Amino acid sequence: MMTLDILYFAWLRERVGEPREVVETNVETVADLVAELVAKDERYALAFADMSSLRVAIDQELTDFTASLKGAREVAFFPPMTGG
Amino acid sequence: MMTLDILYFAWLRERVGEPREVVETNVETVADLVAELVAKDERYALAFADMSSLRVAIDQELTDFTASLKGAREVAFFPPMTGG
Amino acid sequence: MDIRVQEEPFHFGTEAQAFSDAQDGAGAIVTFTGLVRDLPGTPLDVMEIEHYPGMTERALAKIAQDASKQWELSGSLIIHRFGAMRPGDQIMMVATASKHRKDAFEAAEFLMDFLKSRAPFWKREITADNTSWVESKPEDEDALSRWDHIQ
Amino acid sequence: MDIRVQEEPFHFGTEAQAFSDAQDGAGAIVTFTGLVRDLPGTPLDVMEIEHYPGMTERALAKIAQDASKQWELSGSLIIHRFGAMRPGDQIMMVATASKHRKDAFEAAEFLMDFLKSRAPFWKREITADNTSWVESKPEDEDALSRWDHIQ
Repeated sequence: MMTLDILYFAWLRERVGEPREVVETNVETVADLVAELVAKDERYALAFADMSSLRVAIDQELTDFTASLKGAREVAFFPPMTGG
Repeated sequence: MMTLDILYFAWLRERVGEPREVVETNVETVADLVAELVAKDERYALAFADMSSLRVAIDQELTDFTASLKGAREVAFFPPMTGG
Repeated sequence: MDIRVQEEPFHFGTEAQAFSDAQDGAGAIVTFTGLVRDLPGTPLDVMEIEHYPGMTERALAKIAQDASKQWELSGSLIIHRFGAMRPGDQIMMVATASKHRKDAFEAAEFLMDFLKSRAPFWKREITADNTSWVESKPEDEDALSRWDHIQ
Repeated sequence: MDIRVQEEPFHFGTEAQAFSDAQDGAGAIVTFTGLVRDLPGTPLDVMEIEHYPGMTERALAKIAQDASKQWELSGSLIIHRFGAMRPGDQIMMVATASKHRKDAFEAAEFLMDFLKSRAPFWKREITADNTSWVESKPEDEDALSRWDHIQ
């Protein structure tokens, strides 16, 4: 089992209802983690309904949903960025 | 006969030896005017030796050596610009 | 390379002049500044920018490093605000300095293109009757492909 | 459209801020500043710029008008000095403002490309042992062809 800090930003944070949580999990990839969250509660199902419009970062580096969580400590989910 | 103000800039001004002069002429084009100047004095021959590296403006609008002088009041000769 | 992520306003003119003064041997300086625009229709009360502290600084430093590898820059600056702003306020600025104008221009455009869709900022527009997250534009993602050859 | 041809120095930061403050509804502001660079080898004492009074103002106004036709600009500024300058001094600046960053960037690059080789300025470099006119670069003429489609 590993302990992950999970962060949510922008409208994803609003749908999940909290900016940050700690989960214990033994899944292998980001996609597995999303599936586990979605199975847990309706809020996540709503938040992750359209994964094509979401981005993910592991330990503050952008990656994709097929990425392995091995060694990860912080996983962040968010919509496409709108800086500048 | 027409009266033209002729202006010279940068190294062309230095070779001709003056920034401005007034000439009376009845030539038709810029190229004819250059030929008339070159025939007049060695200084002009030196200044206009390489016409491919020169620019000309009639009444403060860039043009080329084939341009007609009809209606012209001011003709300026200079090397390629180096602004910015 | 100077990267600042901050809530407080910055003074564009002062920053632009300080950046220019700090350059030694540069012949060309380009700046870009992004301002909060009002909305068509209902006036915008507040533009609020959320960001991901920690990742933001890392992402901006990476973008600036990538620019320094590709172009001959004597300096670069990125300032980006978060929090609440009003129409006309300055959101962010970048500045680049180089011997050559082409390098300064290209590097500034590169910084902007990547900062738009690779730095973790999210804008929200708040009017009297609505609050909505700004959606990313397909053309912002498309703009990145212009730089494919240097990735 | 604000065009200034002047002998006296200008303050880049002050001009950049004033330009930004004067914009209404713009989301993007780009500035370019050209500085006198020192020479490799013998230090440059003075860079002297000669111009063609009258034609200079007309040529710059034409370039700025062409930019306004092509891009959606809420404002544009050109300041260009003539006379004697020293290394590090500001020679000139342009600024453009638009709703969109692409327009502001492209218009500023267009202004610079045309100003370089279509406005009647000539630079001369004076060192302790030499005085020479700066030669135009083939790449400056080449840069214009990028804009052929909008002429």
